[in-house]
Amino acid sequence: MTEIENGVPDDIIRAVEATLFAAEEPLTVDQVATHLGLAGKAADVAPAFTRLQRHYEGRGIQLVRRGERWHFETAPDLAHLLRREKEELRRLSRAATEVLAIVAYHEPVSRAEIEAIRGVQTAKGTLDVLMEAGWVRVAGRREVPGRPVIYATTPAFLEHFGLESLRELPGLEELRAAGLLDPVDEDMIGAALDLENARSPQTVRNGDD
Amino acid sequence: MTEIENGVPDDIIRAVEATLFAAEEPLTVDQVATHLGLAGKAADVAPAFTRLQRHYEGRGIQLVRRGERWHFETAPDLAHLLRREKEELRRLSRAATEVLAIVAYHEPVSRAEIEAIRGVQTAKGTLDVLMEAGWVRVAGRREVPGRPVIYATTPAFLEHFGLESLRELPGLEELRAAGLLDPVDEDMIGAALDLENARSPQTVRNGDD
Amino acid sequence: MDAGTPGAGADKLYLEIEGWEGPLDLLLDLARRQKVDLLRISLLELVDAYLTYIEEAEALQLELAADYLVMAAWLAYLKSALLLPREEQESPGPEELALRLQMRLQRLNAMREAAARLMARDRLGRDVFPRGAPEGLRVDRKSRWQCDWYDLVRAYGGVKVRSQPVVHMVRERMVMTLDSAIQRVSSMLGVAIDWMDLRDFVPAAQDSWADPQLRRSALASSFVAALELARTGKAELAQEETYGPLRLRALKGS
Repeated sequence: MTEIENGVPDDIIRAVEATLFAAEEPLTVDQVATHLGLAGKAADVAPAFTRLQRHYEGRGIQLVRRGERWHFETAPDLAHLLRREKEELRRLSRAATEVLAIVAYHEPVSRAEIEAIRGVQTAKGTLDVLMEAGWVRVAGRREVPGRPVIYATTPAFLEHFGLESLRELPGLEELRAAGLLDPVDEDMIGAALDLENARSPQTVRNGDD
Repeated sequence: MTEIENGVPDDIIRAVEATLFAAEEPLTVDQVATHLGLAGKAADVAPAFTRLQRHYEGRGIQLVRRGERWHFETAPDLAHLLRREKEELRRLSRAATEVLAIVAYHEPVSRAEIEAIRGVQTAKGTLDVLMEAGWVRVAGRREVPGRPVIYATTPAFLEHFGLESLRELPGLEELRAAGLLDPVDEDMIGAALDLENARSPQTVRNGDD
Repeated sequence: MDAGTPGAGADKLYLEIEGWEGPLDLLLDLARRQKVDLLRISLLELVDAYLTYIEEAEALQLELAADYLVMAAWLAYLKSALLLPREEQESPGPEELALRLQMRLQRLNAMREAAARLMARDRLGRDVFPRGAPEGLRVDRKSRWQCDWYDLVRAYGGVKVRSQPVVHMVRERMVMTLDSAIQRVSSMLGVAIDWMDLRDFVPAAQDSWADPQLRRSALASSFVAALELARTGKAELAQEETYGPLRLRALKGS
């Protein structure tokens, strides 16, 4: 570590530093290696990332990992100095923030499952807004009758919310332990509509689990 | 200096570092001071710039001063990383090779003349490819009605094909001797014989020389 | 909610109903007003609060979405089931249903809180910032064109062969012309040291000269060429017998 902390960093470290610094978007180790003409030698390049990350610890800039991609950003504790009023972030509706959280904590998840958790129909526009923001994507279809589309988060989601991975989602473990992230296959509203037949076979089966 | 090189930089240094990093254009010391709520206290902020500059010496990134303004940039010796060229080897198409040969044997030559010799229309793109390859250049215009553009070969052409001058290109007789004018079908035999007839007088004359 | 609206209680209720994200959302809000852990709320109290809300809204003839009413009906059913023990208990029993409702509320609550925590994180572009003016990485794909000398001259040969006028291309006229015969015979005589048979001047029967007709024309042309060379004093001819081999050689001093 000393040659980084005190002296001149080696060539690969300098090259990785310059590449990530100049890049217009976060890059994976592979992408950086390829750019440096070291395609397939990601293992040689990877240590430079963690060394750089350590070097920038405590500085005004940080090297962070978001999913598989790395980028430099300003230190979060300086937010109050750097925040720009003119740059208004897209204001998300409450519905959109809830849907985003549900997608992130449950992914991949179908629209019906989102609606089951929220107990209300989700306007098509809500998912569209999240997809337009680049935080949610269609992740395929679930192989069940009707083959519903399922949704998941994107790398940009991790980048925007400063998460190394989905495992870092706040409270994830507690929620999981409390069974609050278990699959929702019970539609209470539907059951209520179906009041007379409410004690349907499925419901009974669920009750027996 | 030690608190920068080895430890955690102080708050002003961190703030200046982050501000210059996130800035969309180079900033003066005054602008940075104002941004940090230290308007009029440029003297307190200025040392942070030189300390940062020294910190980044030898790294992949540098803090540089241009006139009164400061900004981060990639170290000059790593500038080649920003614009990497990737070369793809591509074979010249048959059409392009023919056009190149015609230009070489007949230069300067207009597009209409090339087409007359080839007996086929020449796509504009063909000449573009040859110019992109650096082998053909526009050599002016012919002073005839319509002033057509005329083309000629470049020094790079001679270099690529290992020629001292265009005179080194083989004449028709040599092409024939090398079998390069070999007829491809019976009808062509006649053409070849006629060709020989056509050349005969000269040949006789040459013999007399 | 529009704070500027004159704030009678009824208006307030109306506006709030407009603001709910569905009946479960309303229920969750009412549950939170009990200010206890969601696991320990009084379900009967919650049901009453919900039904009161809906009744008030109906009294004001507010338009309520159907699912609010469905929820009200279901809650009323749940309440009666909880209060009036029956002999034949349905499965699942009301306690089980109540538990599930609580679970639903907890789930929604968990996601609502998670959303709030997510939104409060250090967000890129709000709290932390990427580089303001990155130089950008560019990979310029450049074609390096390949072509060699052989391809080039061959292409020219191809063009030349292709573009020769084809008007004379008649098979029957495949001949060796006199001019070329004279050239051929005289150049061959130039290097010969002895008499040569006229037939030896005809090109070997191979490749383009394989055609017997063409070879006959060559023999004829060579004969005329021999006569011509003899006439101009460049060669001499000899024939020992009629129809015998015709031989010729260069005339010395020519």
